[in-house]
Amino acid sequence: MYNYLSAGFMAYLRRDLLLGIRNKSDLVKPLIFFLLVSALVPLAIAPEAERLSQLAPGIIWIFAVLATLLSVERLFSDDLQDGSLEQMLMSPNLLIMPILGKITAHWVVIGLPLTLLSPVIGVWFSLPTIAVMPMMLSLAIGTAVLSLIGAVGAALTLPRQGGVLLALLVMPLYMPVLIFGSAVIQSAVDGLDWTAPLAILAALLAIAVALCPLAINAGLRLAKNG
Amino acid sequence: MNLNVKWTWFHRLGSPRWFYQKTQRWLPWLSLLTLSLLITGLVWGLAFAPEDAKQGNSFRIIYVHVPASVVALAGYYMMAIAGAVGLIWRIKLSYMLMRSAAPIGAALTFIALVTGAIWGKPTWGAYWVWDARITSMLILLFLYLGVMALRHTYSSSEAADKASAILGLVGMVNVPIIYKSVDWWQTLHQPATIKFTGAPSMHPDMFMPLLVMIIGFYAFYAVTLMLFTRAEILRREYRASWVKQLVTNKTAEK
Amino acid sequence: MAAANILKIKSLAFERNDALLFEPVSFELNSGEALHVEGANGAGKTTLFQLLIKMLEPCSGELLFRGQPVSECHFEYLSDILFIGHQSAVKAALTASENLSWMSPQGTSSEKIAAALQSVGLEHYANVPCYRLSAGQHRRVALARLMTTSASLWYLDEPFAALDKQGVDFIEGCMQNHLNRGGSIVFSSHQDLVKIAARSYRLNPFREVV
Amino acid sequence: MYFDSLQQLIFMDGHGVYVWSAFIISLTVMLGLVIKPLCQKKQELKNIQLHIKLQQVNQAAMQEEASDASHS
Repeated sequence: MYNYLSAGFMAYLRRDLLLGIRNKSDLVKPLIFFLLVSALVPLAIAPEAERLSQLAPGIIWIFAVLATLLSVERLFSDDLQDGSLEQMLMSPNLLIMPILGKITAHWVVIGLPLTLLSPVIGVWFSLPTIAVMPMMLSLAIGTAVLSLIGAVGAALTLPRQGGVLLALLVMPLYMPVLIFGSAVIQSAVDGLDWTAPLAILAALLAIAVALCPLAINAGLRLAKNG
Repeated sequence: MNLNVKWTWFHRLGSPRWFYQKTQRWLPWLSLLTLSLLITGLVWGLAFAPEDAKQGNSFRIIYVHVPASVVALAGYYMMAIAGAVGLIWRIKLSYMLMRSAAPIGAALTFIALVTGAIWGKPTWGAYWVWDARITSMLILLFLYLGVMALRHTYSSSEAADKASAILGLVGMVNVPIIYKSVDWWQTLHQPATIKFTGAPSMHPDMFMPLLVMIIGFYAFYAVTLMLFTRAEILRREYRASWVKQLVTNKTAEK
Repeated sequence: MAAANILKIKSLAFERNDALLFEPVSFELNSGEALHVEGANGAGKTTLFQLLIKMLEPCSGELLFRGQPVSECHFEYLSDILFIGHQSAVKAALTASENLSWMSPQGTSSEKIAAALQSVGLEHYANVPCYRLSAGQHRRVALARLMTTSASLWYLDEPFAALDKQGVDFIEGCMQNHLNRGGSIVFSSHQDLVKIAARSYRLNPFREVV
Repeated sequence: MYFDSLQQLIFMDGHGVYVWSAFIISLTVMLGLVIKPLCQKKQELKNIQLHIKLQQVNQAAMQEEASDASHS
């Protein structure tokens, strides 16, 4: 049984990564969005380093949330349209593993690049260097939670393909991640202990990994009824 | 499907017809109780309770704000549990209850938000302050709106019911997390401004009318939930023979 | 060889928005048999297939697989069926052979995949990404699964749609081979089949009795 | 009563506007919560009546058709 589990996970992880690499434009879009809106902030507010560094923790996290929200919409809808979702649901094994595989792939394609790109924005917003490491850690863990929760919303809104409805469903659920994610950066900037909010983020990840696949599984099975 | 035999009592409870007929009998009494509780609470709270030492008379808003918030929050759990019961035992009635609970909860949350904002003006000097309780209420409103909006995603009502139930359950796990995180976030950013008076420190003269109002709001919730569910039953069960019978009897009376 | 009972369906019914979609379905299928599900557009053929592959839950009725209720042998049932529906499940970004090996049972050798692609006439397209292929060719990639699958019960929903004469011949050949091997098929089609002897089952839309 | 006069009850030391507007808005929304399902119920009953009537008309038409067929 163990073999079956890991097989489903790896197979879907590998395929979705391959698809992500082949569709380069889809991969790059959220990242460009992330950079672009970040570049708007100094223009709209003021290019003063002090003010920007005050805003940085919150702004980086808000844009990370928006970038994942943009991309999570298509997590299952492509599969629904070409029929591979049906084949996935027909798999005799536990569906949780393929689902987790797909979400992991989504994180590798979206969350990880965002994390790696975030120091650039840190520099733009004159974020103190001591806060860069905590910021990357918080984004790495936090975007994984965002992918998981976003996938629940994507599964439930499949028949009508997300859009504003997806944002309405998912944003309130994103709130804790947003709060603790920006708190990690803020604490690091203020020279406080930032491991506590990071630990809470990790706890949220643990809860999400355990519960979200169940909801996604149930949600995907409804898509055909739509 | 093989449940029908063993669980007859349970299924009778889950029968829309049973609910429709019982509530017909309960509603007058329950409405009377609700009305008297609300009127007692209102008059007591508005005219007889003493004013708060710090906040003066504006504190009387507590008599709608707190009951509305309490019932709105409890209503979310009610809705989610009704959805879960529907998912597990496939009882249509509990889906109808879930569906009816959403607009009521949203309206109560709206009341809590508006009264909170009005209360904020004399207390903090601004209509909106990012106070922990008000922020959580705002998020709760979005959660309710999400459940209401999701329904239109599905053309089949069975799928819509199940999807709303799943979303409700996900929300139910999240509500305490959201509350705790917003609470924590507030202590981080705004140490000790005036908080809306907490119950334990309240004088009994102030607390008793609040208690009456809270009970009154629960009763009000029950009444509106029954009203909404009865309309929903008619909407969905229009094919059932007992509904047709009911309608023909009514027209005959006229 | 006594024909073993593979599938037995007892008054399977499905409700959408509290209305039955078609008259309750009952049939039996033995090994080596094919069943042709007929019915006008909108009679519910596709829904019936969705019920058979457990994508939808019936509101009443029973599904027995090798004499056992499917709810009790979920794993065995799902690992022994193959379903090809209207959608080909082909990913445009992957090549034909990548798609086919993804859809085939695990550990299918690359020779077998190449052979399957050859038999559907796609041997020159094996390493071409599928967005370069036409709709009919997408369909062929999906149908090449018939060569690599190990499932004994096939569900084919409109397998002949969007195919030319040569493609139809190929599928009929595959189906005949499968039947000869003792497999069973449930399929739907608007065309009359010449080569395959199949019982037919008529699906009637449910009319509300007033 | 806590207040000395009705006027004081309404004025509430300058907080009256807030208190009374909060209560009036709440009560309006609550009233809406009672009226809406009642209207909805009325509408549903009308719809069902229409449905029954339509069915009767259909049934009559079908019977007529059947009797026509048997006569000819």
